[in-house]
Amino acid sequence: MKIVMAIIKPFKLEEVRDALTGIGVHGLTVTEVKGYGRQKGHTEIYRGAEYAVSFLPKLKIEVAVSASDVDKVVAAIAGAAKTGQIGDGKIFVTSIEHAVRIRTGETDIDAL
Amino acid sequence: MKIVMAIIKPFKLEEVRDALTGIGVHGLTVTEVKGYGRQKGHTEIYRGAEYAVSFLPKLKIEVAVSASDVDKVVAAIAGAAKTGQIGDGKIFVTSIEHAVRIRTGETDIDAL
Amino acid sequence: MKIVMAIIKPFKLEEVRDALTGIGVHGLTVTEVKGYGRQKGHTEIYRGAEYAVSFLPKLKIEVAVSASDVDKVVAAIAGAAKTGQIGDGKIFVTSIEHAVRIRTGETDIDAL
Amino acid sequence: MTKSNLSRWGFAGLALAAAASLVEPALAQAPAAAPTPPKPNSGDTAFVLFSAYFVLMMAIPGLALFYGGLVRAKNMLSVLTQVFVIVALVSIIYVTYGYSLAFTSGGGLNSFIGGFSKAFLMGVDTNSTAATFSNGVVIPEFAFIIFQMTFACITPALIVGAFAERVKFSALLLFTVLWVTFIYFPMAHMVWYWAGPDAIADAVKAVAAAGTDAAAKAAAEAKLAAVKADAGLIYSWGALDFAGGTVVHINAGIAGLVGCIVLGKRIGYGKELMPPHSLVMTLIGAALLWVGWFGFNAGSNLEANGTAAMAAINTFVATGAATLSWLFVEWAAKGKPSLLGAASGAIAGLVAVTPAAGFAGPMGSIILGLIAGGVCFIFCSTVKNTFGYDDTLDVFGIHGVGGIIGAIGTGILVSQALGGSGVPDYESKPGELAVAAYEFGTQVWAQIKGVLLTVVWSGIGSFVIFKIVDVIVGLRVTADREREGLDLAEHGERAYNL
Amino acid sequence: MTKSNLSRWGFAGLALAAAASLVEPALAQAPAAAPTPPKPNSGDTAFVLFSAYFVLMMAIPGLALFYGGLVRAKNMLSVLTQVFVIVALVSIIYVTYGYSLAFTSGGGLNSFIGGFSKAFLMGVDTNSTAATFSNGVVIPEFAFIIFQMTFACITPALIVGAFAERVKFSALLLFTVLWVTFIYFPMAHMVWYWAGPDAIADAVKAVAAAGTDAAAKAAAEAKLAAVKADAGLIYSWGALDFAGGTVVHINAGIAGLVGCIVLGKRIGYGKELMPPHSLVMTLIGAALLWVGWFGFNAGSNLEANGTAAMAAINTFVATGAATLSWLFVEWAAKGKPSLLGAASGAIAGLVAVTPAAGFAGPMGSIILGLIAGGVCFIFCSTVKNTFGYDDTLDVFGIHGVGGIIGAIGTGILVSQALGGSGVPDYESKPGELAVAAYEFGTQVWAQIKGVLLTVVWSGIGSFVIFKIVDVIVGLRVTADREREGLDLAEHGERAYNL
Amino acid sequence: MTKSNLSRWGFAGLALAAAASLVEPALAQAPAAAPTPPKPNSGDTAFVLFSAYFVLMMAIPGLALFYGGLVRAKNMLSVLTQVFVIVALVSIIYVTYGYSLAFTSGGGLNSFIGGFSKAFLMGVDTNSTAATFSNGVVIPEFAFIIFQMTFACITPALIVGAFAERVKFSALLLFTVLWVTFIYFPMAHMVWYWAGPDAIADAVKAVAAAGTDAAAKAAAEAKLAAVKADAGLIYSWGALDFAGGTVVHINAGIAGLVGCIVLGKRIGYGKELMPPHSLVMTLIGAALLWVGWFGFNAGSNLEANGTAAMAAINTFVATGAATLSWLFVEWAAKGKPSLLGAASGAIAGLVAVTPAAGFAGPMGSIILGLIAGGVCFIFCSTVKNTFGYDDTLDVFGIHGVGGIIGAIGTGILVSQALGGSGVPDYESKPGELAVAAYEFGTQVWAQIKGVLLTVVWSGIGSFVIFKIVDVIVGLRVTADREREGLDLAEHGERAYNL
Ligand SMILES: Nc1ncnc2c1ncn2[C@@H]1O[C@H](COP(=O)(O)OP(=O)(O)O)[C@@H](O)[C@H]1O
Ligand SMILES: Nc1ncnc2c1ncn2[C@@H]1O[C@H](COP(=O)(O)OP(=O)(O)O)[C@@H](O)[C@H]1O
Ligand SMILES: Nc1ncnc2c1ncn2[C@@H]1O[C@H](COP(=O)(O)OP(=O)(O)O)[C@@H](O)[C@H]1O
Repeated sequence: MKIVMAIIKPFKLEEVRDALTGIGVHGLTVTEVKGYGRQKGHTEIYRGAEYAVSFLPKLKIEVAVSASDVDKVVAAIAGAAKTGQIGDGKIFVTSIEHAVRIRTGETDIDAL
Repeated sequence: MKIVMAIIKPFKLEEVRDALTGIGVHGLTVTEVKGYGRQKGHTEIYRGAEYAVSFLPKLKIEVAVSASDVDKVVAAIAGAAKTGQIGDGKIFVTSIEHAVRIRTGETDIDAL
Repeated sequence: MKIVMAIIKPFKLEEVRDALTGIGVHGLTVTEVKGYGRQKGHTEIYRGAEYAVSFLPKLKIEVAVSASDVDKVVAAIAGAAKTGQIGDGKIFVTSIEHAVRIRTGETDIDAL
Repeated sequence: MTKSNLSRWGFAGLALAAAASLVEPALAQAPAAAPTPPKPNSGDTAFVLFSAYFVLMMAIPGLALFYGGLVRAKNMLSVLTQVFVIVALVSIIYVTYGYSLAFTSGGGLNSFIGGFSKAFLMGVDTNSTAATFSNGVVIPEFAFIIFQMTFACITPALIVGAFAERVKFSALLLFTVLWVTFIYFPMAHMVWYWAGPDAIADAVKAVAAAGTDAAAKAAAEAKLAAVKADAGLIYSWGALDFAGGTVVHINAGIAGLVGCIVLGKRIGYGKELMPPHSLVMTLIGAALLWVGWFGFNAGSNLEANGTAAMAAINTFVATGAATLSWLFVEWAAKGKPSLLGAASGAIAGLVAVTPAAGFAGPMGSIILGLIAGGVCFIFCSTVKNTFGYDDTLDVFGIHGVGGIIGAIGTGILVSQALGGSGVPDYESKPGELAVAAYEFGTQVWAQIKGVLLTVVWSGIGSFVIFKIVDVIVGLRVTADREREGLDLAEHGERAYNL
Repeated sequence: MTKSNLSRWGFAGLALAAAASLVEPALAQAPAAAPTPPKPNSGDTAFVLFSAYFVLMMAIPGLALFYGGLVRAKNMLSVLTQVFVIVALVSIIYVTYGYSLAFTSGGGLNSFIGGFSKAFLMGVDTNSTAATFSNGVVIPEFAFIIFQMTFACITPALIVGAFAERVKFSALLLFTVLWVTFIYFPMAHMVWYWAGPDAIADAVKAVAAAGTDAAAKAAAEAKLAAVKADAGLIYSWGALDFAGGTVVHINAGIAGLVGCIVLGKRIGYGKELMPPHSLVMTLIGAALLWVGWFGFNAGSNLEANGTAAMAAINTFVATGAATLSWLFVEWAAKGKPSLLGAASGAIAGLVAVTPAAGFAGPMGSIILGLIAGGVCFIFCSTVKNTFGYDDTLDVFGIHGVGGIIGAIGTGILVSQALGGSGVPDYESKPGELAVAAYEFGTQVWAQIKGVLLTVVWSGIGSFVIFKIVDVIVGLRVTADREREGLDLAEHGERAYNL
Repeated sequence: MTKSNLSRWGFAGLALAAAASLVEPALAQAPAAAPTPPKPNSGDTAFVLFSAYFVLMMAIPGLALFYGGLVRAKNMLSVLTQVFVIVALVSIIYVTYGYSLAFTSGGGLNSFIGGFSKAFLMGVDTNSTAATFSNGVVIPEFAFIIFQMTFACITPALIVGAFAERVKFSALLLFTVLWVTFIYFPMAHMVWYWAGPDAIADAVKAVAAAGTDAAAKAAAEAKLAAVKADAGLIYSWGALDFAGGTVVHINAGIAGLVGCIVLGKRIGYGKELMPPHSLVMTLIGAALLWVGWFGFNAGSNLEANGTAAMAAINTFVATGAATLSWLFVEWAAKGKPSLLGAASGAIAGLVAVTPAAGFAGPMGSIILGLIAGGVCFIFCSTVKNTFGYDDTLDVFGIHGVGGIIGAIGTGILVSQALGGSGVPDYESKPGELAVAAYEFGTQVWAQIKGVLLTVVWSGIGSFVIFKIVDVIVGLRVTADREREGLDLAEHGERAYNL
């Protein structure tokens, strides 16, 4: 099993979710994060003080999937989250060794 | 070493923490997340507009443990976080290759 | 490729970011988390009720880097985030199998 | 030397009636002698109107925020909605029949409740006037009504704090209708209904004018007795309550205590963390309550004069003293002086000075505040924990306890020897406000009787109403809905989408 | 038996002028006969000043928060800034030329607009007075000006809700300058400019005094006709508007509707979630609007008397009724009673009772509120969705629709048969306020004409102004900036850094 | 032709004393001649009371939120607690000895400070009166006291902004006690203590009545001199300060500057991001300050009349002008118009117009606002950065600088040639308020002297007090506690649990 972790632009969440349900993935977890990268931030000014803010709001999506589904899932996310403009984000894939559904105790693929 | 990552219902945090300290695990990191899965969301209505909200508040717990403790930890979390109702969440286990305690520079098992 | 995940004290963010850019790492993702560990929390009192709060605000930093850069990155973070006092946090390293830059579709090292 | 005007609100409209009845005999005798009825002046009218607006501001947004900040974020909107809708609901009830039940004669039941003669504000127009506490001074009856209305609106809203985070919204609405009808309006009538200064002066003068004619004298004396008897029960006991310590605070505090016991504790109470979700909102609420309370206390004087100004100062310093008192006691007992402590102390002081505002002096008010701050702290932190009831926002610990301290303290601090204004007397010098002799035992006993009747009336009455509502719609939401939070479960909204 | 004083605000300064002109002939004849001009009393002055402060509080922070809470967090500051800066901007415009355009004679254009004789408040000093609605009662002209000024400040701020989350800040400022100049000041003049009760009484008395001398009589009658003709167009139609239902609410509601159509929908409208980011702020705003609206409505009486008190009660209960009405209709239609529903209902009630506040009775006001709450709910939830325009914060659905309900309702509820005060008449008993005969058809038609002119004037005028502004600076921010949020894009700030 | 009444607050109680002293000789001569002392009227009383409530609302929640929103979330409650508890603390001090020190005669020290004759409000009752600025007009002394009290409560609260986020709570309380005692009450006495218009008129008339009798004339003249000399130092210099520009704003601004230098910079200042945690709270605070400031400025007139109304308008338009001024200067200089800029400009305008409110005309006030907005922007953005002191919330940059602009501007704009009201003169027409000849140099120099004394008194005095407090309890929290945030470290609470 794998975890696909994607950093995306916040307003792309609904599209990504729809793309995933479109390919049969019905579970995911979302975290609000701040991202630093090539995309340039903005300047905030409060009375005298100017702050160059380089961290931008992003969403991190984590989806646990069977190894065989990984490519489909990555493609779905990449397709839905793309605007073509800098800051669209990244997708990372890691292995998970074990999964449990707390409610039932089912494990691994059955847990997803 | 492994990282045990669990998605749980928010009000179960204290019980999970207690279960973990009960088995000698004294460190963990918690993140507020939003989960999408089988558990159904709710509808919000603001004047004319109805929103079907399918993301529910969850907590993500991450615990780094030695490989030998993983099963104990998974069992402790699964036991404490269970209500038996849909949406109780998941536990995922991944490997970590390296760990450092910033304060002391200790590494791996000593860092936990 | 690896993901270096660090839990640090919040006010150390700027220094860590600077240290990373200093060694040529120009992307990272930050999450607000709450940590539980050796560092003792505080007590909050609201009228009659006393709450021992053991979760402390921390930041989680995730940096995806090529395997060869890992040690440099870990050292940079460890150096910048250190105050020498309890609660400085941890660094964990995991493998990632695959990376994609959503904007361009570039993969793996090129995606970082 | 008898006491009268022991509470502070007049019988609206009677002033007009009295004036009218004066005109008739005068016309019969000699046109030149016809006294013209007093007219409201713009200063008092503006004063009472703005005081009413301030009392509304106490409720919304004041009380709503004070309470709302203390609950968990998932229940924020439920508290705000409860307070807001209670205000709306009671305003309609008030003009429909509430004012009439509180401030008209109730015939045979007059000791306890008024009648329906002014239902739908029948007969009230822009020329109607209401008595104040000075002879010959009146205000527009509409101004008196709106001022009184705000009191009726805020009192049931105070109660919701006791069982916040678990009450069903529909149950609360039904409870509110029943509670104001059977508990609040009778209490208001018992404490505040009387004939007004001019009616008393006229009756006393008529006795004097009757001279040696035995029959005329007997008639005049009977009339005087009737005028004096035309008052609510607690008023007639001589209990002093300047701005509503019994009617509003003890009344709400007891109802809250009963309610939180009947509903039971919140899920997780004592086990889970339930810190206030935004003390910032609580601070805004506390500050607006403080500011608005001047409308409540000084406004209860119904005239913009030196007594109103004194009531305002008393309100200010009692609050300041109670703030410091709670803060320092907490600092000593718990190690840290908290904002919530300061704000809670302020409310305790405001509650305690409410019945005393126009009767005590500033130094007496400071002492009242110091006591209220410390004692309420002990109730909220120790007594509640000992008994284990879940009075979510300490309605009993602050309004009930603070109200009782204030009610009894008023009986002491009114003494001129302690810098108070003395017990008012409208009879010995008819047409003027004199001061009656102060007797400690008598006065304090009158205060205690008032408190006891309030406790019994509100305690038993509220209990019965809670049980009725529980049978009809159920008082409490299901455990699932309580976990989810009332905002989503009951109202379909979330407070914050940041 | 003719009607006059059909709106509620007098021609400031004319009282002074009239008084002065009275003094001259008196001096010419006999010094002893010189009538002294009326002087303001402190009660009315305090009343009007505090009413003005309350209206300012409605705008900031009231309206700013009510609106701000409903937008997404990334646009919060933009809304707050818009309201705050509009108030600042219009205050300067108002003393510079706005007051003069609204409340002086406009010569040949007098039906539509005033002139520049009081530009820069020329000639106004601490002794100048303005007429009220009672003969012989005046207030300091400065008090009248500040009260009026707050109305001019809040009206354009109401409009911003219609195109929030996408308008360019510079465009909004330019729009505001043009809109108050060409839409608001003329509307204020058309509805509120008249000669005042004393001028009318004097002219009527002069006709009577002219006696049988035909020439003198003709001259006096011509003078009377001139005094009566010295009024704005809508006023002269006999349309009643106590506190600004047409000038403020319909006017802003229509401008908002036009604006949101001209600017177009927000990106993602109907597709993305756009829930209110903080209903807590919206509640605070709604509560402060409710509280402050007493300044708006009762303050419009310009005197602290029984009518002001009645206007206050009407304001209270219409709001209470509309709150309940929206809440229960929503509960029935959507399954849950929401805080936003209650708050929206309250505003709808406040809007609807605005023109009626001093004319209807309390029971009539309750009915008005019940209707406004339900109908506005339907407009905001069904009609808007049907037509598909993106009136972000329902400026049209609440202010436009509620204003029209109120304007027409006023024409019905003023009837004494329905508990109203009757249509005022300053002529039949010169020097006193009498009541004119009520004719349903005439009055309702006058109201409808007033509404129609407002809709046309504001609709066409606002459209032209939006187009001009669009050409000069562009009305809308770029899509990128809209995505980023106006707070960062337009103001360089973020609302929350928690 | 001499000037008097150069400041705006009367010597409370002296009116009563004067009246009493008039009664005695009258009785000795002929009972018929006894003049009755003036009585307060309800309009002025209501006006002053509500003005006091508004000033309290400026402090809590206004100032608390304005400041609180600007700090980081971890220090939010500390700021709120500081402001709230300062208000509570100073209210007790004020009635205990503060009022007496400010508004009674200080014997030999009378130029600098009053005495203890009214400690514990001894001798003040509901019939006591205080002078206003019109002959023959008084208000209840309790009303004067509560109004003055709110000024004393808000002034030290202004200072906390300068060293927010690092001061120890216990140190702040001790500082407050010492600062109001040794800095504020003397300043209030020096600027506002005088004999009142009636005392002066009586003395002047006595001189005239003395006729040709040389001895009597000499006695009467000596009496007049004594009455005029019975005033605070700055007052006697002829410096004009309508509502407290020196006593409140410059005083607090200088104390803040000294404080932030003595305490040193915050950890991380200039290196870490320290953006305001909630500009929404800052906006609410700014709006309530604006609204409440009418109580402060117009209320300082102590009577509800045309001058009060003019002061209110001046307050409004100066604020509007300064808002626009800061906004546009910032827009030009930094590229974006910010909400914080608009709000800061508003406060700068309010500060600047404070001393001028009743003396300048509306157009003069606009100019004052335009200047204040721009200059304060430069101080807060450029000067502060240049000198590098860490005045956390720009207490000096806004209150100090704005106060000085206003104080000196008042000396110019009071000129009738510039639309001002002219310098008041109570002597040339005893019993009436006349206007003294305006001399630019004299007046501006008087203003500058007032400013200089304030700067010196507050600068040196505050420095000494900070040092004393530092020795006794330590001014600053430890670095660890500063990092953790004062909310948890000092108060054991967190502002938000969302
Ligand atoms: N090396 C990295 N490790 C972790 N997260 C990264 C890394 N580089 C970028 N990110 C995340 O991806 C987001 C987008 O990256 P950015 O370089 O701005 O644009 P793009 O993805 O278009 O190249 C960043 O805001 C950050 O959250
Ligand atoms: N495939 C998945 N990947 C990541 N997180 C998931 C996945 N499926 C579910 N989750 C997380 O687990 C939570 C609970 O899942 P859900 O399907 O609602 O109930 P249950 O765990 O009882 O089957 C979700 O809210 C989501 O946060
Ligand atoms: N076993 C663990 N797994 C995950 N996170 C941990 C673990 N132990 C500690 N942490 C995180 O590291 C933070 C610092 O740990 P702590 O024990 O307080 O101090 P130190 O790192 O100095 O030993 C914690 O607040 C928590 O967020």
